[in-house]
Amino acid sequence: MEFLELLNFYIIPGLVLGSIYALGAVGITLVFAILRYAHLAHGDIATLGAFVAFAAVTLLGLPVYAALPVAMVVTAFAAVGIDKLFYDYLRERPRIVTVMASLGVALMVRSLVQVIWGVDAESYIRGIARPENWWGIRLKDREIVTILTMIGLVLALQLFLMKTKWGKAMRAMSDNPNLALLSGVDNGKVVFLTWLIVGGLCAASGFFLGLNTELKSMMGWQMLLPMFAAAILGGVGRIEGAVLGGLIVGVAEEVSVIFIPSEYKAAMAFVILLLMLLLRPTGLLRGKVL
Amino acid sequence: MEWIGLLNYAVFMAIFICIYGLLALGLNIQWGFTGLFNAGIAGFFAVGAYASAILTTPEAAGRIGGFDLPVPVGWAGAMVLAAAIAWPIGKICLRFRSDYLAIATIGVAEIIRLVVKSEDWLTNSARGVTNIPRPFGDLPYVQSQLAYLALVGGILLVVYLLVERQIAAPWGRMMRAIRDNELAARAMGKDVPFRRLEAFIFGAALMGLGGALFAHLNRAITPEAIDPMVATFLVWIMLILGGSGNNRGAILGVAVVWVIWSFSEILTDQFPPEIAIKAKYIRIFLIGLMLQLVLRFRPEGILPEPQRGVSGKKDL
Amino acid sequence: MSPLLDMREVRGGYGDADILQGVSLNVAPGEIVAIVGPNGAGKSTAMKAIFGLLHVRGGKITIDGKDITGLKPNLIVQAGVCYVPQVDNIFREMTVHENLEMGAFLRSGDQTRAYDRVYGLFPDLKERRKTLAGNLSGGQRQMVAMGRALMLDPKVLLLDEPTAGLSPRYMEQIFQICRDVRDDGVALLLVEQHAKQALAFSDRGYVLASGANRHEGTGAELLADREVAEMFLGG
Amino acid sequence: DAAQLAVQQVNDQGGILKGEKLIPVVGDSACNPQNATDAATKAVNIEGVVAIVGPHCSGAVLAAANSVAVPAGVVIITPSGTSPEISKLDDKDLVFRTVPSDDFQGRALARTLLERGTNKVAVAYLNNDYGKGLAEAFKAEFEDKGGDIAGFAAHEEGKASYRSDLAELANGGADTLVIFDYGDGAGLTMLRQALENGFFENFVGGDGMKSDAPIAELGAENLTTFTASSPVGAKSDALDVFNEAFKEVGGDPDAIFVTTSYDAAFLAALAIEKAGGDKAKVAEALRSVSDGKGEVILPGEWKKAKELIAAGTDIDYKGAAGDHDFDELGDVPGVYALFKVQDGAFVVDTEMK
Amino acid sequence: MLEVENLVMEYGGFRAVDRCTLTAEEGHITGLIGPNGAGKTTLFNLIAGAIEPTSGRIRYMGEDITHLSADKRFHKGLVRTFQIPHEFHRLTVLENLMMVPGHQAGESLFANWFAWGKVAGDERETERRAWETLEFLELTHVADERAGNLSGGQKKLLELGRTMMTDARLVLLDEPAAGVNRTLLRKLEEKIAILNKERGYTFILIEHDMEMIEKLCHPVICMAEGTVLIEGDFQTVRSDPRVLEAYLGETVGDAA
Ligand SMILES: Nc1ncnc2c1ncn2[C@@H]1O[C@H](COP(=O)(O)OP(=O)(O)OP(=O)(O)O)[C@@H](O)[C@H]1O
Ligand SMILES: Nc1ncnc2c1ncn2[C@@H]1O[C@H](COP(=O)(O)OP(=O)(O)OP(=O)(O)O)[C@@H](O)[C@H]1O
Ligand SMILES: [Mg+2]
Ligand SMILES: [Mg+2]
Repeated sequence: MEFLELLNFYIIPGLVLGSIYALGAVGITLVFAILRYAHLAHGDIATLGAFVAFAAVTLLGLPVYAALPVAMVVTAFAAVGIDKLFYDYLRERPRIVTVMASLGVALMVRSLVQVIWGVDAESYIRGIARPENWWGIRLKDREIVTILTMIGLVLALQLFLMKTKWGKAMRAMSDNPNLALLSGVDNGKVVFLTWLIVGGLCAASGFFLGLNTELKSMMGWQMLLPMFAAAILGGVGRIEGAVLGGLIVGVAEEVSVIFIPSEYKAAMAFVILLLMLLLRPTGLLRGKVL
Repeated sequence: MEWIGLLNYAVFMAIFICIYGLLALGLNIQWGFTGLFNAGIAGFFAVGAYASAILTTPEAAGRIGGFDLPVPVGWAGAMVLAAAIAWPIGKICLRFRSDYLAIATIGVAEIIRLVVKSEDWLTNSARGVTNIPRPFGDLPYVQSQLAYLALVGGILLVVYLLVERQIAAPWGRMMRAIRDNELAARAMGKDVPFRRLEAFIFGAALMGLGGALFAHLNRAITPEAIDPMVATFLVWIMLILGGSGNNRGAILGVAVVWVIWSFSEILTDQFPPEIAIKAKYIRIFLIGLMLQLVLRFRPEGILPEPQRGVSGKKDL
Repeated sequence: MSPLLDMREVRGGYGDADILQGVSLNVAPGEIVAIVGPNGAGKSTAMKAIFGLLHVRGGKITIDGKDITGLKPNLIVQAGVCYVPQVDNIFREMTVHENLEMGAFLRSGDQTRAYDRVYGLFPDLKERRKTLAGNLSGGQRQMVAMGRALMLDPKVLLLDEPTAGLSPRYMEQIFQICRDVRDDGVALLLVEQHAKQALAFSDRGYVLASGANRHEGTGAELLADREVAEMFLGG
Repeated sequence: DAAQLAVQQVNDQGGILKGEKLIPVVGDSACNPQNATDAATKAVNIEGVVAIVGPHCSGAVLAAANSVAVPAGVVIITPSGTSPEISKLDDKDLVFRTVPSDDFQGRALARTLLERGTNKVAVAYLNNDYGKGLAEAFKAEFEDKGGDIAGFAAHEEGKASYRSDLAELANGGADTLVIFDYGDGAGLTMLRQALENGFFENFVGGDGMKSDAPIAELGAENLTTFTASSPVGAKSDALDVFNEAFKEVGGDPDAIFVTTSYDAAFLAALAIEKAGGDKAKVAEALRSVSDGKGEVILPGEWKKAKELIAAGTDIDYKGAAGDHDFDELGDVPGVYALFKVQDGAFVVDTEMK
Repeated sequence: MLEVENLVMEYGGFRAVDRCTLTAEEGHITGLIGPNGAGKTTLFNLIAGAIEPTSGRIRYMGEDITHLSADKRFHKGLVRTFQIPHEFHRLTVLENLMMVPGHQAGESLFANWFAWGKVAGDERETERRAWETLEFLELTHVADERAGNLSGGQKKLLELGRTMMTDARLVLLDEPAAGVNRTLLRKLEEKIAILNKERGYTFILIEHDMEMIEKLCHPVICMAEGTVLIEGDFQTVRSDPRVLEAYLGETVGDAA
């Protein structure tokens, strides 16, 4: 097979898909590291984000890319609200209870989307967009935007976590929650910030999935498992790990078609994951806290 | 006349409750008593359902099988195969932290689902296996339902008694000890990895049996039946609602969830058809909400785990 | 002198059971006070009670006359109390410098002076400011832990067994630092298993047992008390 | 919903039996057998229905028929369960469908393509009973008649990208892609990505692809090379009558399974009427009201039918989707047409045989 | 009875136990003292099999047990207690004791279902023994209490009680006196002595309580920084200047 073909039809789609997974996986890893549970509603909150953007496009008539920040902000506050309503009071309980609660939230958010927007496929831009040809490399604008925005958001998040006071507080909380409290960190505020960020990232990942394909009410749920695989693959709690994991899962899914029957493509994420757990349970980058 | 129908329906629901009761008991052994986060129930359910289906169906073109064996052999085969699949999975995955075990088992279940869905020679892939014999299936509808209920109910009862016996026995005490403090259990001479594997396999075998009973109830098994939502998460919801660590709670949880699910449908059926379409989603919303409410107000489940091992000699 | 930190008849515990059955103690400005007692006496619990990590069901805790009973830990830090727990007292995945930054979390403005002070007290740390705290030796970790607490320039510093798991050489060093900090005007309340050494340089001491006060007095008095020595000092 | 229209017409025109109303029971089968059996049991026992119209997915039909309808002796007429597996059921002659088996459609499509001179194609199908059934029937016939299948691959639904799948299929060198999937599901994504990347020139879909979603989402102008097969009532008066009526209540007569749903419901009503409400006779009555002998009844002609039945005259329903002369297996022969997109809607391109 | 040879335990470069060599004689109560962090508990963990050594060998009754798993060592009569009590907190006190004996019939799934009589008989015997132990430890009044609700001292007693439910030969006691109330401690000392004399248990005892060490132990080994500093009878060890400096501190001589 030609190199360009491999690049155009396997690697690039893989990277775009990987970027979408990465945005979700970063959120999952944040929740895992700071709040310490597996958040099963992640995919459906991403769906919500995608549809909020859709509403912004259709109802407010915003240009597509302008809908992204709107969706991120709205979803961020929705995530904060969900935390306040459904997770907050379970914080002292065994974690499994919160995991179950997040499953309940997943069902609720999804059915809400289905009631409001229906179950039909929708898209931000009607029609199709053919890729540009850059010296043989075929790329669409929206793909470039997807990858660049992902990189931009993750870098911004990294900078925030590394440089700002509240970013440090979040890292401290994920490192040693009790000690963070003793250092004067208000854990309520950290949780609030975490959900704000996680909600925003969720919306971005849903938005880009919708942009590159269509919006469907089940889209997020179907992304949940690859996103979890990416987070664990990269080492739980590692932002850059989640990005790396997302990209690997994305590319592996696409490239796998060359080697295995394509109906098993969906299993690729898990095969990688199981291998990873067998060989290096801590993930690619040694995980645990931020 | 109406109440006979209701009764018939109750019989059907009881059969379902018994089948899911087996799944919930299996999960209770794994999670409730041993602390193993198995999120791949659907996988073992599928293995059991298909194993029994393949063993007991008559010859069919294009796939292995046609063994046409008696149903009990099929059920035993379902348990054995589910256990056999659980063995390597447990061997590999039980060393992980509970969240990792969850993800790993989800992954395994997903791979099983894809195999079931894609392999013609094994499972007739997406079309599923039909013509599965059903015990007492030749009787008239009502009698046949009742007979199957008796059969399934009997199995559940036997399993329940076995599990209860086992939990009340030194085995259960040991498992609770392992769950409480693994390090100390090892220091007290308990082979922790082996015991965990044992519980995992035992639970998996029950899930396999549940799958088999389901396949024979429907006389057909298709890949849609092993969707994680109805075969994994639903069982988790049932167990957590009913009370993990409590076998009666587990079965009660199954009953409560099915009854609510079912009756909410009867309710939404009364809506005008335009809304009835949306009602499906509203129902799912309500199920989610109900889960939240129970978690909030009864986080230990309807029947919490009992305090076991009280000697009764306190007053001596 | 009126006490800086005052704890009166405090009762409370982790769950429903009261671990503290009425503990009273106070610390005056610029004073080192030691708490000694057997394991499980409630010494750490008493410290956690001050820091709001406990269900306090009775009694009153004040700082500078201000009631802090039942406040959240982050608010108590604002009142000028710092606490170095017995275990798990550093952020392992953050650098030494970031650990100190977390100490100064509540302070705004330029912290150069505070850093200089801490690095002055612990020259070892200055050298290793970019190292992840988790890679430090036990003694250095303890220094990071204390440094983190000192960053806030507290009025009272609570140290829970600062010498636990340390070699004697480090133990001496930590005790020396305690005296230095006291000389800087910070009041110290410390729990110690090395009770004899601790009492030797403490201004006053309390003996706790079974969640209640058993004895109190100056360090020298307690050391001289035959009963105390026999029962609690391994004498 | 078209079945709703049938119910409404029946009730408006005198109701069923002695003026009783036909009450629709909206079962929620959600495609999985657990829910399907639950809904069917409820319908049979609690609501006491004597015939079931539905469920929608073949897997659900199999479960509901096997464990509830057949043992309970209730007729089940599915308007959309197209799996060949349904024909094989040991059903005591209780399971019918108004939609032809995928087997027919796949074969018909294969023949039509070959006739049109397309003899090399790649096939992408959804990995479920629907996609697989169609794809295999298609493949068998296509190869049998000398066509060349240059790529044949299943895919899972809900993935975000199918470009590598498409690239793999395109490697076979075919310029026509046959997609057996749903137009508002993965099929849409696939069609979009194939168009955007220029993987194939021509696209052919099964009836699942004949949905509004591709037109709405991709734009009619991009679908000039897209055709989809779908069962049609052979251009008949019956179809016109139905289309008229359905448009009147705001429905889209071209949507998938609309005509079959209507026919299933209307047939069920006729059979119940004919059987006099006796559950045991419904199956027999169903065959008799549609066996091609007797006075012709068109969609909506309930009143006429009721009178004729009362008079003991033989009737024959000619439905919107076809004549519905059930064979021994309870299947109907398919009449299909190949549709293309024109002016933002599907129009018949070629009749298929 | 027990020989430890050149044992090393590294934690990411840090040697918690460093080329430690020592022996314990059958029938003796060997005292193990040393400053915090000397590696005493780590040594116990190694001997009992909770962790695997980086290098070195452990021989028990002539057999190399260095790589044996913890549960197998238990069945050879090598039992340990924990410095921080590791009770099974949701089990009752009685159950904490009853779960201890190895190879109970009721621990097999199949015996529970098919050999009910044997299981029941076994249980009666175990329960009898557990009550005996509770009486011995004066814990009968809390038999049905969840072990997690016990006081620190009671937990320590429970730790000791578990060793009595076994057919132990070598018992490793990690600071059994810490947190135990003084009057009880005196009884504890008596009990250890009785177990040693009458049941023939061999003990290794970690303690910071010098009185207890003095009363019970011969010989006494002082560890520091992962290795043995000195071994001898109590008086020799106590007056050794290195021990005074590293462990007891300068003031201890006078206060005692
Ligand atoms: N998190 C907790 N939950 C419940 N009980 C606890 C908890 N922490 C400590 N305890 C109990 O509280 C009592 C007092 O414990 P505390 O830690 O205050 O003792 P201490 O005096 O600090 O002992 P040490 O010298 O060993 O540090 C003990 O009986 C202990 O078992
Ligand atoms: N899991 C571990 N990882 C890293 N270091 C460890 C670990 N366990 C113990 N250590 C270190 O090994 C050293 C020896 O610990 P150990 O518990 O054996 O001391 P000890 O002699 O029992 O002390 P004490 O008298 O306080 O109980 C300590 O410095 C401790 O910090
Ligand atoms: Mg303490
Ligand atoms: Mg120790």
